[in-house]
Amino acid sequence: MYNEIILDHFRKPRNVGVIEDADGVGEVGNAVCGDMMTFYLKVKDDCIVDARYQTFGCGAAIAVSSMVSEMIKGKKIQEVMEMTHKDVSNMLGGLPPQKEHCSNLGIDAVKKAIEDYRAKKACNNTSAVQK
Amino acid sequence: MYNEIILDHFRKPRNVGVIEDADGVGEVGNAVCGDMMTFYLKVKDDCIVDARYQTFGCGAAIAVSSMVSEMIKGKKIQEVMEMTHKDVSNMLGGLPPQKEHCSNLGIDAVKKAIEDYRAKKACNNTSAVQK
Amino acid sequence: MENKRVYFDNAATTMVDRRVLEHMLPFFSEHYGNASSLHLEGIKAYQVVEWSRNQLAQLVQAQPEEIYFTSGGTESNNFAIKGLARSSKKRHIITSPIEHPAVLKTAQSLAREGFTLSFLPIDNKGIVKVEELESMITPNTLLVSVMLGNNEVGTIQPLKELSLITRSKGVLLHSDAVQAVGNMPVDVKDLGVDLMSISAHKFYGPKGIGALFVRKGTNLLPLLDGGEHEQGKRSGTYNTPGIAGLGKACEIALQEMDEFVPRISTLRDDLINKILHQIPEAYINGDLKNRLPGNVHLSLPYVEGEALLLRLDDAGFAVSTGSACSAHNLKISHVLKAMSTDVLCAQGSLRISLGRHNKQEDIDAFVQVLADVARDLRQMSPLYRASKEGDRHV
Amino acid sequence: MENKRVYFDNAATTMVDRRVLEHMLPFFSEHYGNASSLHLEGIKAYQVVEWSRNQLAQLVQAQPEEIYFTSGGTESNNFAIKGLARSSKKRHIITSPIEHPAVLKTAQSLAREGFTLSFLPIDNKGIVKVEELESMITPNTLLVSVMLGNNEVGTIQPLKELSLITRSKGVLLHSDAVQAVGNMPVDVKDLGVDLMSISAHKFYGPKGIGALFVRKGTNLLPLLDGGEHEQGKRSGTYNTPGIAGLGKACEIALQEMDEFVPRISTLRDDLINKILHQIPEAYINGDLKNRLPGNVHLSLPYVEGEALLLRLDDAGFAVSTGSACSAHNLKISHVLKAMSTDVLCAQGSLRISLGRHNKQEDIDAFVQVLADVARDLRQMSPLYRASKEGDRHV
Ligand SMILES: Cc1ncc(COP(=O)(O)O)c(C=O)c1O
Ligand SMILES: Cc1ncc(COP(=O)(O)O)c(C=O)c1O
Repeated sequence: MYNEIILDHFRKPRNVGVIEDADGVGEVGNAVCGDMMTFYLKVKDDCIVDARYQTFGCGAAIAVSSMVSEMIKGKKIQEVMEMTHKDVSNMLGGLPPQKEHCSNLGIDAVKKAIEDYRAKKACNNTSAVQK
Repeated sequence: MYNEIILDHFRKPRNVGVIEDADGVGEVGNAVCGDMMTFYLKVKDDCIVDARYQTFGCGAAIAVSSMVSEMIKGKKIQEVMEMTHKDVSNMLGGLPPQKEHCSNLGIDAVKKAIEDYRAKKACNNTSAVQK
Repeated sequence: MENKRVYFDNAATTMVDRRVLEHMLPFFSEHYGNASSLHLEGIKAYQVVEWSRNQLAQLVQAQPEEIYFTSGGTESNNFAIKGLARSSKKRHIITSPIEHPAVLKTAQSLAREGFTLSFLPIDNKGIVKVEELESMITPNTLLVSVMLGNNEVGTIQPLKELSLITRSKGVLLHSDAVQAVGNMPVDVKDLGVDLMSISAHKFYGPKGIGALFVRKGTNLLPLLDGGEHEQGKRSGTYNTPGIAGLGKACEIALQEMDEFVPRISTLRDDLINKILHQIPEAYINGDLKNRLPGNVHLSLPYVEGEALLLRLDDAGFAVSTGSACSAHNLKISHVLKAMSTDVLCAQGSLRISLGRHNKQEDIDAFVQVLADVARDLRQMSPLYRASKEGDRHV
Repeated sequence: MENKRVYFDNAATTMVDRRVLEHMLPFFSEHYGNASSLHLEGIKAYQVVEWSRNQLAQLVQAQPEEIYFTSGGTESNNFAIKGLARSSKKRHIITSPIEHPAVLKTAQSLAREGFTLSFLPIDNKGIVKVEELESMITPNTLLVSVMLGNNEVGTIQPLKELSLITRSKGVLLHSDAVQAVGNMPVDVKDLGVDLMSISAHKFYGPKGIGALFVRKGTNLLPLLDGGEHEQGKRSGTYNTPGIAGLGKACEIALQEMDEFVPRISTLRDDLINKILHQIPEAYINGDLKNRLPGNVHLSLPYVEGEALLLRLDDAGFAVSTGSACSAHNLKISHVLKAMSTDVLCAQGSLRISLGRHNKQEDIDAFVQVLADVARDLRQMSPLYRASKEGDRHV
């Protein structure tokens, strides 16, 4: 069912983990739909300097989160915001049709984490101004 | 489908043939129903001294005619008239259900031949009286 | 006794080719996984399913997604006809009177549910009258089902011409190609059929496995509901050894078609000629040209088919009576009846179906024995005597 | 990698027993005749069909005439339910929500034709509530269909108690016994079923062959119309190798039942105990006593079934996720849902089905690996982290 790229990422997922003092955290999915992903980002100069995640889900979900973590590391936030689930699926050599939705999850979680980072930054800036 | 007794009679039918100057001839069946049998009898002192037949039909029909020819040879006409198709089927060790009707044919042909013999005899007697 | 047998009943079923069996063997006790399982054992099984689907698609010039595996020709015919019937509001089916029981009885069972059946007439060579079709089609007509190669008299039906009509009328065309596929070139695109039934055991594959070709976009409901195998159209755990065997049989058939067809057709024509020359009053049923490569179907008046068969069996030749039907009590074949065959000829009919493993010497030996058996049985037939005396008993 | 595999997916399908395969082999390329043919080749084929019919009849305590061969469990279920539905005027069917899709989807397809379905409730151990049945039966009820052994959680249903009710109400009882027959003692008389589905590949026979038991006097229409095989109830050229294999599998099952059941049950209980002791928060689904000898069905909260399966596959163990269903997109098993299993448990469920070839050392090795895999996947699960923090994400 899965190609070798997917299986490799599933077997040895890269960058798994939690960043306790993350600049942005994004979570998508839930247990009912069978997939859940939490992405943790460290950002410096509009650049993603570290990315970690936790994933509950099938082989595709795990491979997607691993691949996404590699794709975004070192990238500018603007570049990442332009990435699509198709890019992820392509990098993985194609997901089985019934697993395509998993590629959405990865990119969605990262974008949520970036929004969280921006919201926090906006908030901090406001605080700074108020200070 | 057929047991060894039937197959033996089918493979080596006894008493096949025609008696040109038969005392009685009986024919049953026709080509449409797929079976046809003609029995030829020689009778002496109310006893069947020779029996021959021709048969068009399946393995069972041939085996039945062969078995009937053996069963009736040397028998009193009265005895033969009391034979039933069940006797034939029993002597053959049992016919397959869809072939049971073949055992009727054999006994029916012989009885027809006996009737023919009786009719001819009655006729000859009448002729004799008239002579 | 057995070691000197000649098998001439290849239209009933064929010997599984050794190469086919070898290809099947690993899937019994080695790669025995369920093709729907995600583990290694499952993946190995899945791969052979898709490999075989490709082989069959190539053999009949279809797309792999248009192939649905079934348990054989009977299921394929039932699946096609009932599957269409239950997915449509149209209530009229046209078929032919010379179809295999798996089509005829299926159509009749739908007739009991309220469908109307019409039968395309047959000429006395055993070929449907194409020119009658157009006027039989009504707005209520769902389907025309006409076989490709007849299983008794071996005639090949003009599917291409039929499909020109069904297409122009917007009616579906199903063909029972169980006798044809693997035994002659078959191209679903060229024939123009929308559905086509296939069975592996008729071309050196295993029994219990077949397929239905369904042209993309054709709507039909499953006959076997369940775990949603085969795009949800045919459920049931994949019979992987069977499917592997079907695939290999297709591969071999495709490779050897160019050699097989002329060789077997030549043997067939030689057998026909020898029978006509050496056996008095023998008659060949069915068109001599539009004919399955291996089919010889003859009538020997004055004798009965089963008796002939059993005598030939004793002499080491496996043949069939005219009808391969398993209903032993059905005496006269519905095919011969539809062809208006004389009753006497229909009773004494014999099907000799040649196959991959038959040789010239088998043909020669057979004609000798057949001549003897025919003489012998005629000798004891009251109908023969009657005919020689010019009598009329029939 | 392959040579160190442990196969724990015997509920999906089993390895064909070597003795079974040996019994099948001659019918491919040696005694390859059509069992309906009258010649020697046909008779040899016919004999094995009847031998196998007898073996199966003995295994389930039926009469040989009550056994109809099919292409497997899916066909048997479709044949039973559709065959009854089309032969009766009654329009109500009662089944259970934990049936195999081959029953559920069949019932649903009849519902689309106008049948009414009712579902017998299930308790949280996965057993039907017998006491509810009587009040569900109406004068319009044709059939109750409840499986014998569940294919996911392995529960054994109280058929005997159900049949007391169906009999007193004059309603027919069908049971999908595909998981049970050959793997535990099954007696149609004792159970009181009127129809029962059987599949050979679940007990070391080949795929693509099964049977339906139909109690004498029960009226049902064929699903496959055609050449009138099987008393006119199921047509199609006999799959003689498959049937031979089914027969041999029955013979072996009967001979070894007394040894098989206690041995496998002991392994099963040992595996259950080790899992419960060595893997935190693991949970066994389904009644622990009324259970198929080889079934272990567990939930591992916080992780997902497919990921578990693939990791175990990499480690050399073939298992199944909770549902053996081939619909890959169906995430939560309908069986676990009917048992009101917690969603988190349902997602991380695993079926380990033990079979004839499994050994104690396989169990011990497996528990080690399972503990590692569970720890590993939980480590990366946001749900696990959340639960340890006392958070509520679900
Ligand atoms: C023309 C034709 N259709 C259908 C069938 C049935 O195929 P199967 O025996 O695979 O069910 C046969 C042979 O039996 C056949 O010759
Ligand atoms: C309970 C149950 N019923 C029916 C089936 C279907 O049987 P088959 O795969 O032989 O069609 C299966 C297995 O797939 C099963 O486990």
